[in-house]
Amino acid sequence: MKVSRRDLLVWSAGAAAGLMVTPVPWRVLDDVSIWSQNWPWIPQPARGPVDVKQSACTLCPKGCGLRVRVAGGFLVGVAGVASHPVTRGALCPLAFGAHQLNWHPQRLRTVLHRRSVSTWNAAQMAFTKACSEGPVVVIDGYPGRAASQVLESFAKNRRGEYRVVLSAETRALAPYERWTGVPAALLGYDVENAGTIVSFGAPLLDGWGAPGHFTRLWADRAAGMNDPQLRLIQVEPTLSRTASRAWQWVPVRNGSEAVLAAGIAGVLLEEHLVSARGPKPTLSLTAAGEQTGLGIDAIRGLARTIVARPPVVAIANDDSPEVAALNVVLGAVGARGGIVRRSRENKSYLAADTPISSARAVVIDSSVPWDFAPKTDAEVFRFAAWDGGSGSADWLLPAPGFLEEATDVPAAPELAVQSFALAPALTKAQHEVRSAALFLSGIDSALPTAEEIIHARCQQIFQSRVGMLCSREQTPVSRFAASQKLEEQLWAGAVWVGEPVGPPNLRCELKEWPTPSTSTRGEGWSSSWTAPVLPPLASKLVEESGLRQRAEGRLA
Amino acid sequence: MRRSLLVFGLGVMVAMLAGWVVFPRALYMRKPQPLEFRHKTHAEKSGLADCNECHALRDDGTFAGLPAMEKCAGCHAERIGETKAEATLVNNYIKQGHETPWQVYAQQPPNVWFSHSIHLKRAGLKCEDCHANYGASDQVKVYEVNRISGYSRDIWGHSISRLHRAPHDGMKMSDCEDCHRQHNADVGCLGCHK
Amino acid sequence: MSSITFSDSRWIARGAERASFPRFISWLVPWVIILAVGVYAAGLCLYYGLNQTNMDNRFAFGLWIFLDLGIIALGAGAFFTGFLVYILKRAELKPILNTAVVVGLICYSGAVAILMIDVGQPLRAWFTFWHPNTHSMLTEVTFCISCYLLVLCLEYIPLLLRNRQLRRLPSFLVFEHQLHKLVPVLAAVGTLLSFFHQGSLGGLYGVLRGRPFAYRHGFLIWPSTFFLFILSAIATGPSFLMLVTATVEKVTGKRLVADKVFRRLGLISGVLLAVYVAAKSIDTLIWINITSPSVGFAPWEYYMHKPFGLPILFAEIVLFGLLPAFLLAYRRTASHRGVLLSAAALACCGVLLNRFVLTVQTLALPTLSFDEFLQYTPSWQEVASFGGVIAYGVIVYSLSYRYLPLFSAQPEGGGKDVSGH
Amino acid sequence: MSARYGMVIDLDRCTGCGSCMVACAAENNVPALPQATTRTGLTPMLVRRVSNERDGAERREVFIPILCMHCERETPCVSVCPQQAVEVDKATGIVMQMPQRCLGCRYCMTACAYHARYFNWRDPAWPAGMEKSLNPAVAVRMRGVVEKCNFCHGRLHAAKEKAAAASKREIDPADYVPACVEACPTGAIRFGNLADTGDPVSHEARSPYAFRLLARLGTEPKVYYKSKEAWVRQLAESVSGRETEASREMKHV
Repeated sequence: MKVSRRDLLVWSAGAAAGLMVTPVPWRVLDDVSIWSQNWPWIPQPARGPVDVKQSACTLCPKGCGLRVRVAGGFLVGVAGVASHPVTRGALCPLAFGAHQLNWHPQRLRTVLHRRSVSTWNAAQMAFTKACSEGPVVVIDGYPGRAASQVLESFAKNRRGEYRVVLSAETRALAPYERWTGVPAALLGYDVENAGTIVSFGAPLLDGWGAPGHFTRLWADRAAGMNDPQLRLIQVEPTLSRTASRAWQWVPVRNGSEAVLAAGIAGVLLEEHLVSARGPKPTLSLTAAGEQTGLGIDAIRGLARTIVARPPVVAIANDDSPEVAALNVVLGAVGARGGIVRRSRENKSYLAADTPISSARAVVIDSSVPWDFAPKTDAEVFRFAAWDGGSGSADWLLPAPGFLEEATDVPAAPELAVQSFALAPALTKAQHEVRSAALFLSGIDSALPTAEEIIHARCQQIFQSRVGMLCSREQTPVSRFAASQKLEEQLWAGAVWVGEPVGPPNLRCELKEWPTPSTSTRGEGWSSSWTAPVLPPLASKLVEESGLRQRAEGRLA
Repeated sequence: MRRSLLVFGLGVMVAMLAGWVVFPRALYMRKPQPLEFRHKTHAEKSGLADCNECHALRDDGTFAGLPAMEKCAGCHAERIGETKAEATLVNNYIKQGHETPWQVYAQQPPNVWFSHSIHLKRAGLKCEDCHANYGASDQVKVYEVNRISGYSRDIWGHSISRLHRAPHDGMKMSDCEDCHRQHNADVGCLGCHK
Repeated sequence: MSSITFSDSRWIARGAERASFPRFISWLVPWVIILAVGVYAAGLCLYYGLNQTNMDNRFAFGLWIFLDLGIIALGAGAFFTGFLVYILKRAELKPILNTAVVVGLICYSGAVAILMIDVGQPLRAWFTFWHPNTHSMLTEVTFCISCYLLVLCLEYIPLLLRNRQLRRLPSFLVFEHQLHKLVPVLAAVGTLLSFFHQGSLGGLYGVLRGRPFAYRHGFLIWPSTFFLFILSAIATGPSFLMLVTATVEKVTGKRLVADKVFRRLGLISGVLLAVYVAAKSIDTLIWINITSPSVGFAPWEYYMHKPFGLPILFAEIVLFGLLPAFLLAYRRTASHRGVLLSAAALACCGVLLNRFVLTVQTLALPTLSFDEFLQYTPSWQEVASFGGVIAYGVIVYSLSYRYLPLFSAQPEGGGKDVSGH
Repeated sequence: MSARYGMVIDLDRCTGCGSCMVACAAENNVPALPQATTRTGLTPMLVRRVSNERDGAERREVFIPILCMHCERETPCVSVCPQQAVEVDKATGIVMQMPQRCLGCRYCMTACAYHARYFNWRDPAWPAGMEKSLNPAVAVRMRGVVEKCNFCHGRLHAAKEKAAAASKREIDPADYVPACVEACPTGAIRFGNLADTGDPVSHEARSPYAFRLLARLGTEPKVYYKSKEAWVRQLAESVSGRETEASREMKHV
């Protein structure tokens, strides 16, 4: 029998009708939508247990306490440690995305020589050669660590120089070093006891010092109060984050902060608003009122407001002799609530931005801000976990990334007391990395290892019997039976906090008012700490919200 | 007219055959398990009758699922018995320190959050209530994966129509919902979704 | 079959004279190209996702939703004419019934197609039928539109089967006659469905408590926009039919429909439009004086952002409302074909403007006091797929016109008997 | 028994650092896509900078974190969703967004007065290897669906599981703290149970300085704000409710 076209039509009609009462169309519909819920190209987090561990942030020299979630040997989340005596659970916005930094596309994965792939051996040979030819300069961005000591002793052994890139907070304390003889790195601000803080452009609420240290203090004592216990007066040309939240904002003409400091000091002395005898500023009040654009009365008023609630301290954004002199006039140097000495020891550093002469090799630790480039014809060996792009180093050497190496954490630059914490490594690098310290001890076997130094520090703290060990509960060091126990607790996330250095704390000699300073940051690199890269999630703060702007390695 | 009816019916027949017989076979792909494993033997001979012996809850309440290699290595560090599976286990996995790449029958997709502790401790369910008496089985059953959705066949259940299913057959969301409804334990979408 | 390549006369109704096949093709070509581009653009959106559009988190709805609302409003002529002819027994409107069906089919199928591109996960769109949220206006819309699309297809089939070749198959003829008995029922069902989804399309915005510009109090469960949309749709539907027919007449250079039909349509359109304008005005007053203030928004807020000033409101109510209503209804003006048609055009613009305001201005306006007023320009993909739908409409209509007896009133070969009456 | 979780955000304490935004994104596996802009980005927690529109020393600014307000009454996004992808959880009062159910029609986004809902305009992606840093507690969403703040449901799950493991019925409030709350360096964001009058947060919500954005819409949002500055409290109102240059001139018209 012959099949007609009509039969075919009818047959397929039947087939279609029949198919409707089979699972085919319905299962396909269902499974396809399930497929769309589990697209294979959408990455999904791994299954398995999640551990919570404590460590400290090593991205910048503030050393905030971290509570880190770890799954399968990888970091999957970062949070603050509420019991941390300094940061009290706070972190900077970047830290919350830091666990993704180790996977950053700009992660430095191989040794680069003049931007072409090389090996560790080649780097080592090149470095030994350079060392044999002349002195070496080692530059550190995070002084006071065990690793720093390794770097320093290497330089000493080679009759080279150990130099330090100081944080903006520390540089702002430099004038007092000149006048008191106490190294800036050992000075701090006793903000806990201040009644009024006059900030000359210092971003007190926006990354100044350890996050959460001052901001939390401000929030508890100043935020939203009509008559706060802590008066924050922000002197700044533009309405910065800090200015917008301050108790009072003083909009001065750009660059006239120093002039205002002089003006205020003048009024204070003239009206005998201060007991302390200080040097008289050369600048006349009228001139100050003019140059700041505030007018005489405003400055007089400001001076009176400032002293209305002592103790008063002025905080500069960077090395500013005038602001420092104002503090001298205010009697804030060495006084409660002012600029205090953090430790009795005496250790000063050679600033990194003094020109380098006659060195054959320059080693730059990974803690040094990326945009710092020494002017030298020596061969530069730059350690870095992330490749910040530009930068004139001959050698780029991959250093451990975020929480990839154990280290110790000295006090944050602005603190009034010493502190010490340990940051255990919580994950492994996926490629061969070496810190500068490890690299150098590979060359000079006589060097002490960082582990030994950390061990010694713990011994030292234990023997001093000074201060508290702060974890969930606080234990006086004197309570500890063995240094072993103390060290264990430190590795588990506890933080040691020292005691304030009793009076006589500082003695300051200043005869006449400092000559007007020109801009102190001339070296062409930014004053505040800069990372080579930002965590990808920083885009939430910048591109996706417009809350902030990107400024190489920093948030403006 | 009768002829067209016949042809029409033929069409229906063919479709039925394809839909109910061919399709279910075509939809799933069989994947072999890496090893021959006998729950029964472990339960009877090795005194691991209690599921928790191997499929334990962690301290934070999360469920460990299949035991990790060291658990197996506890007994199988060296070969016990002469089976081929024993050899593969010891040589390919324990000695190498690799986890056994089991195919998990009851594996739910990444967007599902299922808490064994809540169902065991709060709801007082037994393992068998959902996993049937698999613990007493004498060999590993074939693992079948849905070619389109990538789910294990146990999620939909073995009856393709889901009309008269054996108890414990199927772990679809609707199955969870039914049980939750019966025990009026409404938890909302994000009660079970990540 | 092969003969088609030379001439398709076998497929054209006997006696009806149509442009030569090449000429017809050359007419289609540009539209086919536009359609092709549209399909490509739509493909991009489906493959790469909606980042191909210029919509964003604030402008979550864009050109496409406006298109949907617009063409569905204009397509209302379909169900409304059916309603008039079969339910209200207005036989004189029969001539344009087929056109109405085709136009309706085009509008609704186009709208559904665009919706499928517009949703982020088309593969899961059927969830609405499986887990419907009965409180959502969108559920109502989805159900009604898809059902009504089905109805339209059923209404279209008998028309299709009246093609000269297809009629050769006896069983088809039988089928067609059976179906034809159904048509009145279909019309009734269609009317019901359409009333609801036209309404719920309005409700879509009226229920937006979070968007005081669109939010309206209502009767029963429906906000006032529900009823306003029905009114405006049935008021402009006939006008749009007029425009379409007139355009076809222009293109083909044939008189297809008697003037009295036009005038009748105009009258209906005009009267309804008048009613709509009245209702709209009352609604606006209530909204300005009660609804909006009650949620803390002073009405002037909505009009302080250019280009969405008060002129728009004026245009909506007077220029595109009152004026055409008068021109369409008043016998003196309506008797001028030119005036009648331009009035119809105005009416259609009016309904489009109304849909535009509701979709775009609603989203452009700030709600939080520190929000900014936003603007958005569609990407080429959006515009292209928009154009694609238009082209699709033209093509389908052209084919239908060429091969199917659309205007049964035409003195064309077998026109009468084909209609089955 | 049934909680009503909510927040009180003290705007006087907020310094606009943005920690909450990053912590939120990290907790919920929100991708950071290079193509994302302020209009197409995913910021379930979004800090906005608002000024009092004055100049010179008069000028004040405030930072307002915007997240899903978890409206309690006639929740706009819930009623509009055609396929029940959004619901108000009976037990917690959390407005839940279910991406796997969502078909991406974006109707809920047009319904939200706070623009607190975000659409996945493209597939999420991370630089090679970075997917290993994703939070196991939250599933990654796919392109074409809407997402928003769920009050960190991953953390609620963990808290429930912990309670169950200890055979407790109720979770320990200390175990359930959303990421943004935990991250805030000044403690400006407080989270708690508004239904429990003993809870400090429900107490703060009743403070004379507390207010809610667009409260007059009548949707009973469960996110409260707090400020001692009058002009900040005025921001809660619509433009017309607030004294601004624009409003003043418009009123003359």
